[in-house]
Amino acid sequence: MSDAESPLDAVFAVDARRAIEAVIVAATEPVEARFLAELVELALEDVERLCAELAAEYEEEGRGFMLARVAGGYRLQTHPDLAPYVERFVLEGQHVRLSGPALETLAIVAYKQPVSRAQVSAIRGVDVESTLQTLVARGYVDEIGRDPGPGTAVLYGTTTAFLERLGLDSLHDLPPLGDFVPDAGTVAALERGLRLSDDPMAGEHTETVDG
Amino acid sequence: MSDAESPLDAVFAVDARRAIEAVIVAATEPVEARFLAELVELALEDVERLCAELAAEYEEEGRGFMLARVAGGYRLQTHPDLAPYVERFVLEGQHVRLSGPALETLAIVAYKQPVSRAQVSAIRGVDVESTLQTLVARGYVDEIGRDPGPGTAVLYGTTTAFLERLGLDSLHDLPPLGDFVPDAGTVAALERGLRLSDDPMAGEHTETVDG
Amino acid sequence: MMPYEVRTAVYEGPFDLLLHLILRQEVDLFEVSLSTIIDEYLAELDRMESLDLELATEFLLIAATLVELKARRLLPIPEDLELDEELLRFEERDLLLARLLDCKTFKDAAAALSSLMRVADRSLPRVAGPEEPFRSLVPDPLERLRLSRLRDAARRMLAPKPTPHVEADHIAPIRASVAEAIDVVLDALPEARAVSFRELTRGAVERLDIIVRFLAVLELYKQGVVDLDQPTTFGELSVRRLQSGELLDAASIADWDAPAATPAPAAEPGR
Repeated sequence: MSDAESPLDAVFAVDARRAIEAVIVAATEPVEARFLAELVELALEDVERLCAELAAEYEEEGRGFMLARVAGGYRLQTHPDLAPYVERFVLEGQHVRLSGPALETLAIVAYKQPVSRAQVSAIRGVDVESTLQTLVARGYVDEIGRDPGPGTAVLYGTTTAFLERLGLDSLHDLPPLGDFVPDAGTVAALERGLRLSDDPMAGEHTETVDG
Repeated sequence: MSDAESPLDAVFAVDARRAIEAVIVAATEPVEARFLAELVELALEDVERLCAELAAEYEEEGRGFMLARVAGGYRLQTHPDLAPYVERFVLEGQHVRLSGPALETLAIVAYKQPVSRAQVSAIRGVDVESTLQTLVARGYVDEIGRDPGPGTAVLYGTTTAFLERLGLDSLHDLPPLGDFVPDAGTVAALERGLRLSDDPMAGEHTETVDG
Repeated sequence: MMPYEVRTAVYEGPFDLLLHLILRQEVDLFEVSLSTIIDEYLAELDRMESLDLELATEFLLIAATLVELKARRLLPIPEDLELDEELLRFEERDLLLARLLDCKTFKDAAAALSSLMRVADRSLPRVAGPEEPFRSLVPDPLERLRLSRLRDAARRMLAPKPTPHVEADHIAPIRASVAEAIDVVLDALPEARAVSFRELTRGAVERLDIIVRFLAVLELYKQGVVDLDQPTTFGELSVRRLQSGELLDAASIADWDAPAATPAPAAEPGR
C-alpha cells in the first residue's frame, strides 16, 4: 500500500508546493498554514514541512526574496541583504499618484460625505467596493455612520489624516466646485437615472440623501 | 584587466539578479527595465537578459509563480496552472466581465487610437458615450489628447491598465486587426445578402472591395 | 448585458446572430416576420424595469438594418435605371457593406480581446507591495496631490451628465406621407383597368416615395379599395380599383404617418 502511495504523494506534493507558492505570491497578507492546508488538502504538518523546504530552497539558491513566517502566517518578502535596493525602489520607483479611479472615488467622498458605497458607485458608474477599501486602508476614508433608512448602509467620509495630508484645516477649505454643480435633487434624479440594477436599495439611499 | 573584471562582473550579476528579484517582490505594478537598470547600475540589455534568465529558471524549476513582461515592465505573477488555487484571492470587482458592446468599443479604441467618440460611434453605428464612460471609469481607456482640427474633439486611447488587464507587454502584442477582417468569401456572402448580385456590375464591385 | 433573444418560426436565438445568419443566407429574410420580432421586443421593453440603452440602441441598429435589407429585396429592380441612380445604389450598398464589415471585424477583435483577458485572468499579479519597514517609506500620494486635481475630479464626477439618448442617424427620417401617397395612387388609378405598380410609381424620384406608395397600395388593399395580383415573385404587381375609395378609414391611414409610439420605459433619465 505505502509503496503504491509514494509516487502519488510525490505528485501531490509538487502540486501542493506550487500552489503554496502561487497563493503566497498573490496574497497581500500573511497566509495562515491552516488556510494553506485546507486549500491543498494536506495535513497541517505537511504544509509546514513544504513551506520550510521552500524557505530553505530560496535561501540556498540565493534568491532575492524569502519565505518568512510572520504573524502566524507565511509571506513572501524581500531578503534583508537587499534592503538598500528595496529602499531606493520604494522611494523613487513607485508611482505616487493616485490612480484615476481612486482619485475620482476620493473626490466624490470628499465633496458628498456622508455617502454610501451605492451612491458613489452610482456616480462613478462602476462598483467602487475595492477602490473604497483601498482608500480606507490608506486611511483617507473611513466609515462615519449608518444610513438611518432601511438597509442601514454604511456611510463614508474623509478622515483627519486626509485633511492633514492635504494641508487643510477643515472640509470648508476644500476648493468650491463652482456654480454648475447640481443641487441634491438633481443629483438624486441623476443617480436614479443611472440604473442601479444590481442594488435594489439604491432608490432608498438616494432619497435619504435628499432629506 | 578583463581577467580581473570577470569575477567582479559575476558578483555584480548575482547581486543584480537578487536585487531585481527583491524589487519585483516589493513592487505593486510592472517595473520598467530602464528603472531596474538604473537601480542595479547595469546596461538595459544586461537587465533584460537577467530577467529572461530568471523567468526561464522559474519555469524550469516548476515554480508556482512566473516573471512576466507586461505593459512595458516586469512583474511577478502566479502561474496560470494554479488558477483554481488563487481564484479566491481575486479582489471583488477586479475581474468584472465587460459587456459585448463595451468589449467592441474597447476593441475599436485599442486598434484605432487616438480616436474620437464620434469616430467610434460611426463604426459601432450607435452612440458610444455611456460605454466609453464605463471604460474610462474602469481605467482601460483615457483621454489622450485633442484633435488638432476644428472642434478639437477629445481623443481616446487605451491605458497601461488595459495592457495589464490583457497581460500584454505593449500594443504591438495585440493580434493584428488584419486577422479579423472578413475574408473575400464572407465579403461575397455579405454582398449576396445585399442582393444586388444580379446586377451585371456586381462582380466588379466584389473585386473593388477586396482590393 | 444579456443578448436579446428572438423567437420566430424559422429562427430562435440571439437577435444579432439573426442578422449574421440572414447575411450568410442561412435564414431566409422573407420567412422572418420583422413586425413580430419588433412587437415582441416592445413587449419585452415594457417588462424591463428600466430601459437598457445599450440593448435598445443595439436592437434599433440591427432592426433598421434588417428593415433596410428586407425593403431592398422586396423592391423590384427597375430595368431602366438611370446610370446616376444605379451608381447611387451601388454607393449605398457599399456603405452598408462597409458598415457590416466593420461591425464584423471589431466583433471578432472584441472576442479576441475577451479571450486574452480570460487567459490573463488565470495569473494574479503580486500586489502586496513591500513589507515593513519599507511600507512606511512609500510616499503618500496625497502629499503630492494638488487640491485643484481633487476639485477637477469632483467636478467631472458630479457635473450633470448629458441626457442619454438613442442615436437614430442611421434611420432615414420619414419625409413622405402615406396619406398623401394614397391620394396620388387613387388619382392615378382608373375605375376599371388594372395598372401595374411600376406605372403607379413612374413619377416617383426617390426610393422612399416608391416605398410609401407601396405602403399606400397595401393600405388600400387592406381596406378593400383595390385588388392586387402578382403572378410570380418579383413579377409585375398589378393594382385594380374595386371601389371609389370615398369611405376610407382615416384612422387606419393616420396610423402610418403618426410618429411611432415610443414605449414608456420605467427609468426616465434624470434631467
